[in-house]
Amino acid sequence: MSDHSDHPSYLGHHYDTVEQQFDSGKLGMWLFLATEILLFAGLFCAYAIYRKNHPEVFIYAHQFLDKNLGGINTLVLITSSFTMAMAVRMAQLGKKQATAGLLALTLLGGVGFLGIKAVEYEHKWKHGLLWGTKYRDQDAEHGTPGEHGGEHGTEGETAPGEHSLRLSLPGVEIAHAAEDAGHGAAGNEATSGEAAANGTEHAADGTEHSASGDATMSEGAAAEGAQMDASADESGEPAPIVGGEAMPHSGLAKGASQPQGMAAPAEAGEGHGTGHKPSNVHIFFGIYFLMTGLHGLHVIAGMGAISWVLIRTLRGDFSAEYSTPVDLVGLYWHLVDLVWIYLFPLLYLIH
Amino acid sequence: MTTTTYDGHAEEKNYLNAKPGIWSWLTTLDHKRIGVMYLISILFAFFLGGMLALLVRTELLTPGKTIVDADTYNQLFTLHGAIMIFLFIIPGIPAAIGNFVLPLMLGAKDVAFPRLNLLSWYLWITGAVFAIVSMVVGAVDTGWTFYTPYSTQTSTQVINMTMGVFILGFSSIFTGLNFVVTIHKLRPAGMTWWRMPLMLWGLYATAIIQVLATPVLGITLLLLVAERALGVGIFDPSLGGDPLLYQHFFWFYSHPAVYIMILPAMGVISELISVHSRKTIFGYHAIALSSVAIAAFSFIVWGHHMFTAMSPMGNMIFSALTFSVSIPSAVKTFNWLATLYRGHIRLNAPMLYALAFIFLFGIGGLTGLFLGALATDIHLHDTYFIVAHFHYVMFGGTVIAFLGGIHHWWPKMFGRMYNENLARIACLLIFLGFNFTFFTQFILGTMGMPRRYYDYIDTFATLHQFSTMGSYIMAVGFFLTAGYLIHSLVAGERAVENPWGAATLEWRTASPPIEHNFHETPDANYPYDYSVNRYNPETGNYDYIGPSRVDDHGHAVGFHGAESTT
Amino acid sequence: MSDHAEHSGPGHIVSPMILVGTLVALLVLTFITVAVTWVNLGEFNLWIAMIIATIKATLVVLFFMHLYWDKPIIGIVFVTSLLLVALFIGLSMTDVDQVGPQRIPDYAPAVQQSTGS
Amino acid sequence: MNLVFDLIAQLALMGVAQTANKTFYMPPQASASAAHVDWLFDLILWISVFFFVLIVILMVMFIVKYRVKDPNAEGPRIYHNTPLEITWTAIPLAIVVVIFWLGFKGYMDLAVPPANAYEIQVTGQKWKWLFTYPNGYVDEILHVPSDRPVTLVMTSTDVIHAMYIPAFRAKTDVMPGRYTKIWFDATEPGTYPLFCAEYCGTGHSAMITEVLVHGPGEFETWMDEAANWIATMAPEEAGLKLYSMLGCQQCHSTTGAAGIGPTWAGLFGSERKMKDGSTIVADENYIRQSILEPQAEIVAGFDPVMPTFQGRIKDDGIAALIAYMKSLQ
Repeated sequence: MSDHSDHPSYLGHHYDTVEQQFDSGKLGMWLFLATEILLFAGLFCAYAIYRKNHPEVFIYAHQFLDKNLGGINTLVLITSSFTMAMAVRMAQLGKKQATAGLLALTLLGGVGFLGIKAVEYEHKWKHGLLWGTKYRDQDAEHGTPGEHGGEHGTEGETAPGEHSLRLSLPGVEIAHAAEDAGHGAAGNEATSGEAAANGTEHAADGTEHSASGDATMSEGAAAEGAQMDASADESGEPAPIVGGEAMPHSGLAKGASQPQGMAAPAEAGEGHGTGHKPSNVHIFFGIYFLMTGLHGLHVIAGMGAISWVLIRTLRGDFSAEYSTPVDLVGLYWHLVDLVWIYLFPLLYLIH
Repeated sequence: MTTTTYDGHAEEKNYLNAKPGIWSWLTTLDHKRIGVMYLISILFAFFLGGMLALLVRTELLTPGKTIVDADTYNQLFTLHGAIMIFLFIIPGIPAAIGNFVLPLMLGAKDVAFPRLNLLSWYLWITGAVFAIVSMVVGAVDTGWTFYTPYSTQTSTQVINMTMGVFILGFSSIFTGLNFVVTIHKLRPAGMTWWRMPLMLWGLYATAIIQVLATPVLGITLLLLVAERALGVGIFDPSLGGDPLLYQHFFWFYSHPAVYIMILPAMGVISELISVHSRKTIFGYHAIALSSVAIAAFSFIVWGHHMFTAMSPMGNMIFSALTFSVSIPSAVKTFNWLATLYRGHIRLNAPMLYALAFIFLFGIGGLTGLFLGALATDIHLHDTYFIVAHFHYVMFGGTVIAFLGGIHHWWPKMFGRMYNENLARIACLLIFLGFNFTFFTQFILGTMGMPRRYYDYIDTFATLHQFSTMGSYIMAVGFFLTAGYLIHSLVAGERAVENPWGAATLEWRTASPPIEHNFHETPDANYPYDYSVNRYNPETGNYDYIGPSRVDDHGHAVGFHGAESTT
Repeated sequence: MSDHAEHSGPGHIVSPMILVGTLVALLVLTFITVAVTWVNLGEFNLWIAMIIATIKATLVVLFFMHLYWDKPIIGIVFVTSLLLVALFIGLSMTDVDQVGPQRIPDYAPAVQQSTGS
Repeated sequence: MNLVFDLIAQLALMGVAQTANKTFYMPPQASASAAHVDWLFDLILWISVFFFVLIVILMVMFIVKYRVKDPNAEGPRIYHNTPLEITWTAIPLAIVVVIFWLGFKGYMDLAVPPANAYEIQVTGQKWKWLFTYPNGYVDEILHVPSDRPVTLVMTSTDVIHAMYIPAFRAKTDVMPGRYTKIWFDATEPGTYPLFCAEYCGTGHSAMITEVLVHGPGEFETWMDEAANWIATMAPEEAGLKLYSMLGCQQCHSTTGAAGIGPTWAGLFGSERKMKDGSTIVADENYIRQSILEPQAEIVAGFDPVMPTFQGRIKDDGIAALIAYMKSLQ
């Protein structure tokens, strides 16, 4: 067996040299980054396809996003990416204090980013610019956003803290949504636990399990099961017209989709003073919340990893010879910034 | 340190009894123990999936209700599919056999990231718990594909099951990631990429797909759960979504996933055919490159699952690309055949499974031609022809190779020999039962019997009865296999170091191996140079006598043209 | 750079000049991205935004993540994942685009029902 | 390029032609394109059988000829044989390209409906097919003429289904939110099964109906007689058909079982206690009113959720329903 004298503590027993361990760690981390890129590829593909199918929705809806906040967020993430790169450099030179300082600066960048995101989410939540059946664009009627909240304004107490963002909806919203038994409105029975997508962060470093937090939170969704069945049958009965005139093409869908014979209400008023308001605007906000929500989860996971590395730096685990964890966490943080570099123009700067 | 004495008992501790107690197993970082833990857990999943299959086949014995009603039947075939695919066949060969064999074949002490390897097993267990809980609480009835909008509107436990599969996806990613880094960074001196056993090429190609395809399944299931729990409206048309988009997302992962299943099986078969006919593999470069070519092509063909829903342009593109995947598989089959030529073939259990693989995978591959051609696929899509095709490829391919691999490496894993005669009988039973069950389903399919039908019109009745009878024969074969394998653990004859005369590195350490694998890192030789060992009639072992021809660096040569070594 | 001497661990140390340079370039490019949107170039806006974002991304990957000094296998892994992303989006788009005419415009019954719009 | 493939196809055709046109493993060929699909299927079948038999014979020969005698003997060191490897790559490649081309050509005939095809609208829903003919008549069985190509314009109201008619070798998904087309040129009069081929829940295997191919000229006569089926059918029968067609069975049972709406068993002529306390005899006028303006009179103990059927049912329909209710005494 290779004698143990030149086998330092941080070198795994199955590695022969430090170089081999470092290269393995690097390749392993980059493979993990490849999986993250492909994870976001799914969202970018959904974005591309929905933008191709509903260009007018994207052009109309993106004005509700605050370009300035988006721009500031981009700058915040780029600078925190820079401080992270400097921290990695300092760690490689074995300068403990400088590394710890720069890591703290990077964490601050993350906090800033999430704070701005919280502001943006709260604004969207207040104006009902949400996804699926929760979309209530009442501003469209009054032209100017926000001088008075809709009849069911939410007094979401948005603790500016970056971690647990608890936005609660009052009972009235749930009751109102519940009785119009549109099938497929799966989520509106969930309890107020149905907070914005970025639930509490309990991810081990690097692997975000927060999605499984989703599962426990939406256990209540199972209760909606019974309601689902009833609505599924109710929408199942045929809507063809017996005898008399043949069914016009578009009539087929119209008839099928409004069994209760409700006449389609008049088109909502002039939208936001910016041209005709297309229908299905909720699609844009569905994609917006999914993309920025999942990215937010990754920012939180990244900050968790940086805190773990910061603690180990202060504990003196690293030296000029061994600082691989700082390097690898740095790679993860740069990837999170990389994804935002693409998200910012695609969501905020649509023409 | 005393080496293993050949009178059967080893003074030295092996990895099985090195540390006593369950806790040492549950917190082990030893790739061999993790491989054995994986083996036990996926065999439990295989047993569960098998029972569900028997229930499905029994229900189809007669038209109308035989033992269960429609809803339960839908849950049965969904769970059979989901458990067999996500819990058994995807982790299957890579995690159970791969974890055990890969570091040994590299002469290494362990995989690159041992802790990540253990985390991968615990993620499998967590995913399995989610799946089993969802089975009990309100089993999913959407089919293993969870197609929307049915999966977003049904009241069964879709969120639980999809979360389970999401977690299993991570388990698969970490195994793949571990293998890619290990093969790149932990190869011994003298083992260049072209002197690596073909089993490692198979595992390498599989690992690439596991790492690069599984994340898309992750995002697909995350979006499905977001749609169900929060009503986001990506895939459900009633919320403005597009159900065909779900199918694109799902199959972008799931077609590469079927190559995650078959590539390790091909790796095992390359080893078995060469070792048990004691002849160097024919076309080493062709087989190695075919594995990587299949991994690459697997990403561009997913559209052939949706020929009845896509546009003619999309169908044309995907039909043409699909045929590109059939070529590397055909090339491999011909190479295995050429390896048998002028070999010294031993018809023991691993070899019987390898030959059965060539037979069954041949049928599976060729029936793929009908499904790649557009005109015939329109008639055959979503019928029992498809069920027969993928069972011939997945069962006839991966499970048969898995059984061959288990028998081949059993002496090395547990230091015991299995009962050869019982093994041959069990192989025959499984082979016959399988063909009775699934060849009839080809005919059911061409006659137009759709998939996932609880009740069917009377013209299909006799074929279904024949198929169900076949599945019972197969079940008997499996119980027999389980019987003699478990019996061999307790009362099996002690295994020697190298019972088959294989030339790869894992056969140059004790059976079962010591905890850190090798006393000193062995020098790599050409994996199919059988002149490195000689048969010792007294002990029945092939003693290692060193490479016949050595180059100036002392590395074994044995591979013509590769005189220069790196 | 003098401080390279004591460094004995693996991995390349990036000189601060390169890091600061990259930071400045990223900030400038971000400004350009926003500036371009003030001019309405129709279809090209999207492509210009994507090109600038790709340039910024390459800068981050090459210098901040020091791919420039890493082993080639790392680069291959990164580029392969990008190829797969392009393949995935490209092929899905061709089909969804072809199927366009079959779609019922603005079909979302559950949403129209509950929001009455 | 096109010519070359067609040449190869003709050669292969001669080889395959003598097999019986009607095979046991294929459903009857009831449409013009079925013959081509079956021919391509047989072509691929014979190619596969040839290669498979070749492989199995070689394998068995090698096993028998090269059985182990001396455990130490090692086979000859044949590493590779480039010419052999090139041939067994090129030949499958060529065959596969031909199969793709034939498959694609056959598919284009299946996929693109001719301009003058007769159009029928189809609604697929959870576990029932509804066919709406140009004259507005709606039926659960597909009637098609045998002398003209027919196009089905299909959509679904809930989940994905798939229209599958094995006898025509035709299959297309039926999706909510989209109109998909399937076309065929039926040639053999008769009835053939019609399946749902995309899993859609509990009743997926019950979502079966029939395609009835009428002989030449018979289709028009059937159409006229079917148009006023309410008049031609016995009133009770027509009432029952309306009961299921309009979805009354969703809320009103005919067996006395409780439902969202009052049961029809023993309803006609009985005293009905209203929510506002008054009682009305359930006669023709009450039934007519509760169909056209359901909100006017609400029976005690039920919610006002019944939709109006104004404009969706005519007087003869209402009369048929009343006749059906009478038959439920």
